[in-house]
Amino acid sequence: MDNLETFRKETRAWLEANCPAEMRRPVQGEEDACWGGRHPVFQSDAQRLWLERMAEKGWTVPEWAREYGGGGLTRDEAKILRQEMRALGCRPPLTSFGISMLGPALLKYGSEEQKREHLPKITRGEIRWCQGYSEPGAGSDLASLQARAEDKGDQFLVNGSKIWTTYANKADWIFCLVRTDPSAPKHEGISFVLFDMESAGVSTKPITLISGASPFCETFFDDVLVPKANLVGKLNKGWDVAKYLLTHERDMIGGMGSTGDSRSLGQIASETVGTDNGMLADTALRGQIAAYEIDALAFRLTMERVGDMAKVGQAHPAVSSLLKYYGTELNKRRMELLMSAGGSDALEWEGERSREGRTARAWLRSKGNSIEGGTSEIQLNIIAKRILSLPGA
Amino acid sequence: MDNLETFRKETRAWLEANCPAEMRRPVQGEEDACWGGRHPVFQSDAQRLWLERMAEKGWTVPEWAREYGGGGLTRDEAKILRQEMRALGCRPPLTSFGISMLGPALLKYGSEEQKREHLPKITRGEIRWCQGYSEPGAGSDLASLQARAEDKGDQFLVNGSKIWTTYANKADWIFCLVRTDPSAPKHEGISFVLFDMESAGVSTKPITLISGASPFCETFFDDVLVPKANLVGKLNKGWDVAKYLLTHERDMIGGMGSTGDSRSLGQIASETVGTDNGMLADTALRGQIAAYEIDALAFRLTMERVGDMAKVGQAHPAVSSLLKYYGTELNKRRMELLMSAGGSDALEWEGERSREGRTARAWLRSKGNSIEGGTSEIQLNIIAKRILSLPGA
Amino acid sequence: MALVLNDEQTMLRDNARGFLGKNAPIAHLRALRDKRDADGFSRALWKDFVEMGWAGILVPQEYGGLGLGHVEAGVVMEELGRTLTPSPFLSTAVLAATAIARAGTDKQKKNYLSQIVAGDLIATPAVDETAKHHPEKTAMTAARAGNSFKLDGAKTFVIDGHVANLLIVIARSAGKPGDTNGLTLFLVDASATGIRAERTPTVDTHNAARLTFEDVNVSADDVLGKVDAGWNVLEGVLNVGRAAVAAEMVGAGEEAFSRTVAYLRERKQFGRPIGEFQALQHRAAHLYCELEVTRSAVLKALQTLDDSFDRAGAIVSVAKARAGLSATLAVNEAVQMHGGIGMTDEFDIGLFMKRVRVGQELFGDANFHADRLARLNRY
Amino acid sequence: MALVLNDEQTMLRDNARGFLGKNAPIAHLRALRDKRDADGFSRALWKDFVEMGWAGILVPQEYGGLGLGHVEAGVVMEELGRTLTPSPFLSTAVLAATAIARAGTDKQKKNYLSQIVAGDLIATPAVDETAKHHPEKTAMTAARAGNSFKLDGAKTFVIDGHVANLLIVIARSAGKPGDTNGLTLFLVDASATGIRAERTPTVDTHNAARLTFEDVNVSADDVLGKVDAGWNVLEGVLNVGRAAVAAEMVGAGEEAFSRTVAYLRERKQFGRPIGEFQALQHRAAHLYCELEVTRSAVLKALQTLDDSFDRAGAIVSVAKARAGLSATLAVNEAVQMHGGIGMTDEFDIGLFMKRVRVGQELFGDANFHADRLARLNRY
Repeated sequence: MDNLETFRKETRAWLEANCPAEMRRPVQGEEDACWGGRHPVFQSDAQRLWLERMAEKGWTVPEWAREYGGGGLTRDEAKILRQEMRALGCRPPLTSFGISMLGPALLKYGSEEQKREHLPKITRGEIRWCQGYSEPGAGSDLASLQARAEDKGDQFLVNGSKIWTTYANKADWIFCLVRTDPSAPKHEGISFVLFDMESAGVSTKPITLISGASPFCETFFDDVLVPKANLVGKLNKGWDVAKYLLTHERDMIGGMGSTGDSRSLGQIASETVGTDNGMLADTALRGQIAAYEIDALAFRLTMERVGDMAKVGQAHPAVSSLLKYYGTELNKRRMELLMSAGGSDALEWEGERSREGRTARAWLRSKGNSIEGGTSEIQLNIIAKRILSLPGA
Repeated sequence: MDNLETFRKETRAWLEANCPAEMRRPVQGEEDACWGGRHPVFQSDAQRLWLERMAEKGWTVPEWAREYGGGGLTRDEAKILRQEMRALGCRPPLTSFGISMLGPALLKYGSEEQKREHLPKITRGEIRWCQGYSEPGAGSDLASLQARAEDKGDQFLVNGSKIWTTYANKADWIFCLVRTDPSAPKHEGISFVLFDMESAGVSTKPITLISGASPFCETFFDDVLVPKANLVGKLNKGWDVAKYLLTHERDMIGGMGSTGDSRSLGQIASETVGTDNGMLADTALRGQIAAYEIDALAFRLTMERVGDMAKVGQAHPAVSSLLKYYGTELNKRRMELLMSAGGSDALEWEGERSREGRTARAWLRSKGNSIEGGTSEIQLNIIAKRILSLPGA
Repeated sequence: MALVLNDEQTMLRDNARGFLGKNAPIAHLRALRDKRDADGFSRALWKDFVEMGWAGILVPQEYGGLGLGHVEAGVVMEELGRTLTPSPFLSTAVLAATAIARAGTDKQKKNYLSQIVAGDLIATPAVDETAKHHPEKTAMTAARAGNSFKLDGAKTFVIDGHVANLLIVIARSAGKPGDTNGLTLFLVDASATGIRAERTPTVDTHNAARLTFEDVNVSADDVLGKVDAGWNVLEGVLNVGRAAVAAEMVGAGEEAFSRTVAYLRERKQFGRPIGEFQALQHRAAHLYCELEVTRSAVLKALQTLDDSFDRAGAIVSVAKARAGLSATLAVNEAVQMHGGIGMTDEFDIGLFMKRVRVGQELFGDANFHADRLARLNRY
Repeated sequence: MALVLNDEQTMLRDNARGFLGKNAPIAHLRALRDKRDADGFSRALWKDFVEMGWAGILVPQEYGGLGLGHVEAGVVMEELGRTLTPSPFLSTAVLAATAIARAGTDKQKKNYLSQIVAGDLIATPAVDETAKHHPEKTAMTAARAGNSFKLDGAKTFVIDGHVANLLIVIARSAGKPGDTNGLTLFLVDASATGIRAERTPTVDTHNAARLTFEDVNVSADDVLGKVDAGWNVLEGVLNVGRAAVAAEMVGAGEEAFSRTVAYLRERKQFGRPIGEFQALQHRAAHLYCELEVTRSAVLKALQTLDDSFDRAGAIVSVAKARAGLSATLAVNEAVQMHGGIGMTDEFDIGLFMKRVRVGQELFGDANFHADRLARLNRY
């Protein structure tokens, strides 16, 4: 424990010395985060500096091995780093699907060459990744995907299209599910490949959401040549990689949903609705907010408990479906309550007063949480079958 | 309209003159109702008198034809009678599955002889009927019933058992679904027969419910001989009769749920929970009660609207599933709120103070509403398929 | 009265549905939005409404209107809900016409109602001052100054407030915020000195504005109803608005639902239509029930406004609360069941979600009306 | 502290589950009910509990107890919830032991705690006076009379009140109902003159009583804690009881759930197990999530009572509210999914519904705790 206490002190001191003041404020939405990439857009010098300093220590991904650009920290050390960053209010230096999604898949299924090639660039934010999973005809039934990769000797010839590729228009590389054996049963003819978005034949088209934002694209592949060295895992075994990766995605979406407003719902509503004798003037809303806060605290504790169970090997492998389902449904409830608390002010869509309709847009965006990364219905199916062992149907 | 106004005046005068004072108080549970039968149990002379007077006018079943013992009233007259009875607080003179279930089936599917034989006795409360539908192995999947009736010339030989036969131990006759063609597809080998519960080979065994009451029985048939004249409708076409009858049952259960307490939930809770500035002291409960009362009023209006639509031929034939589903779920919600409002007092199970645990027992009893007469799940299946035309599964 | 539409009402509904489906489908709303139309509605379309008599649907025949009832106004609102059509129908034909017809002097009626019927006047009530609907908390002052009043304060969420010619302003001539006594309604020319209007683009691309009043002079002749006794008139007008918005939400909710059911039948996943999945079937069936139960309450509320206007408070609250909740359920289920495509701007379903959110808030949300019902029932 | 049971706690759980499954399964409750047992619990079984040390689970070792924590007490409560076993564990080992251990003088502790550990004393707090839990509204008076107090008033819903030897009575020595100041706790011999106990058979066949106090004399030596300052002690004791009952409901809810899931796998309708029907699958999966999320809150509440007792209020309310709601959902779904058989007395599932209803009400229902949380968070 002494070593850890020393680590904690040193970490705190380093963070205090190296984290710029601007990077100690909450991130205001996805636009305000640091995404890195070949053509990075930094919102400020502080943002660039913070990324560089953290990347140098490998602390953009503290638990990855140093040889792959990570910090080489133990789990306990990484936890201390997170705690200290939280205590100081430090932002994550880098928001990256390379870290949260591709990395874990490469570590488990990638070849040594692939890890050495891709992981360090991810940790330094040099390559921005996107994910090519869904297709227009294959939503919840992901495995029915049709984008195909034909064997052309050293290369695959990729044709087809993807949808819901997050920031494909800003990404440098894509990790992608393609059908390599059209004659096999649907789960058994899929492979997991990586390729450069600058390859000839790749094009993207942003999709505008009901919130007005365009974080997703349709992505088209027209005779794209992909070196076979970019196949991750075994040919036709991409579904295993996909499943593994979806679990990571679920954890991430389940835990999301910040509007960058650190006030509790009760506080926010007190300001908009007013109070009588210290109690929220709208008593029904008060009850709904309290019920929400009860569930939200219990859910945070559940994330903590699942983590603790994982450490002692007690967590069910499908528990990420619980987190994804419950977390996203909770977040939608929170946004509904925020809209109720905000009343007509929260309905505004433009203008400075409403910060360009921030509440309304976040509310609308939250509706997608229970769709993306496997719908709530898919998560419930998984829980019913894998955890409760209910008979198939 | 003049005729109707005359009818209203005469009806009111007759009710005022003929309905005993004791029969103008709400019925206190099923035990307190008048069920008639070969061995009738009257709670009071007033109850007997009220039945006799109403039966004489045919007003136990006002809309049935006079030749079958009914009142021969038009729909408008019957409505006026109901209104005037409600205005005076008159109890129904007779509670009878003969009226609410068998009667409509006989009127639609019975032979003239069957109608003349059975309907007048129903209207006068002389024969008490029970229903033999469910079987232990066939719950929601009613059509998989196994009780069989073998052809023995002039008679059927009935063997098997039924469950959930309401008051079978007190009934004189049963209307019953039996399998007459075991080789046909399950819906096509069923017949609808009537027989006397005093027939040799019939025995019953009451089932105690979680509420402590025993309104249902298991009923066993051991080589029971049933004259073929007692077949209603065509041989092997009993499923049509059953479906028709289930619709009636649904309407009845959907509309039920009185605890004999005419106070609104809000009034009851005000008395138990207390008020602050005229508002219920438990603000969350107040919101829940108001939400319930909103839904309950809207539901009552829906029953009214469905009736009005039926008159002009606009009601969907499967709308009884809506009423059954929504009404029973609402009633369960009401009972939960009543328990909340009652607090620890409502948890008492015996003794005078709680009137032998009336609230708790009614609450427990309400849980069966969404199971009996076709579960809520079955009603939702019916709505999905027959009203929304969603594809089969 | 039977809880079904009569033949004339059914015909009105069919005509409205036909007309709006042809002339103002959802593409109409999109076009206004995408060109950032300055009015936010089509004056040409409004002219068509006027020609069909809709602007005067609630105006008595003696003032040139159709003299129809709230059920008929609700029929039109419901169809406007199906197509999400923006128009001054709610503000002018429903709310302002009711206020003036019920509380105006003969002179006021002759003047304003005839202009409304002719389509020459867009009029709207200005009620809310805070983000949540609390009409009794009105704080805007109406100070007497000789034979006139001076209005000072601010209003928010004023429907069509940026294009209205006439404002029906509720202001406090006596008492303090929270009192229902001491409120007065004023007919105010929107171009009067001291009024500033700021259009507030809302999530649903319908139209509202914030208004500020600074030393606005109003003649005593322009008091609508009696001084200090505006509350009852206001409550009546608000009840009419609540029932009308409830009808609109019935339309929007049912349209979203029927599109969803159609999608459930069509969309295939795992080799079969998703409508075969029982979990979705049950949710759809439940939603169907909720919408049907709501329809009963809304129809009853509209009928009660026609039959016994002053006793409509409770049923209107039931209708508005249920319409808000069940339409919200309908649009939430609609987006979820449509999956990713439901989240795209290109697809219409999200527009229903946006409009319903606004309808839910207008003139009191479900919590407001539950509270109101509890008060009316003394608990 | 990690949100998992440690090895000792896991062993305790396994032992408790084994013991209760063998010695006090649901048939045990049925037998007590069906013979209308005068105590309502088995003294022989309680003796077994005492021998295993459970009566002293929370009693410090210096007074002969096991000196374990609330997590351990919760582990036992959860297992008691699975088997619905009635016993004085909650009243005596959890509530009374906590009250005396935390507020008693050394003499009081030596006297009473050793008797509790030895199984010689059944003790229980007497708090509620109205049908809903509102401890601050305590009206029972404790009037000073020389060196003693006279208690007058009535208590209701007193757990094991018909068999208790010692009552821990909260009464008002100053102030008026609603004040948290002016409350005092008294250790009162249940056989004292002026006390009448009426056993109140409840829906769950567990044990409670109504007590009336008429001129009951209590010596100043039998004040527990400080005069007029009993509120904080009471709140602590109630929090312990709330968390313990929450743990019991976790047990009852999960047992009802696991029986339901087993039934879904077995019961066939329409030619297949009903667990194949997706609507039921989704409801079961949702319920699973609710129960898991509740378990996290309940474990955290118990840990917080062990770690930082005085700061446990909020998490205890979260745990109690969630346990009540999710166990209620579990038993409602259990009965519905079992269909007709679930409604029969012969089948066990209804007994879970009954016990959970009582647990939901004990020491404040979900609404009470939501209100409490809102107050703690100042809204």
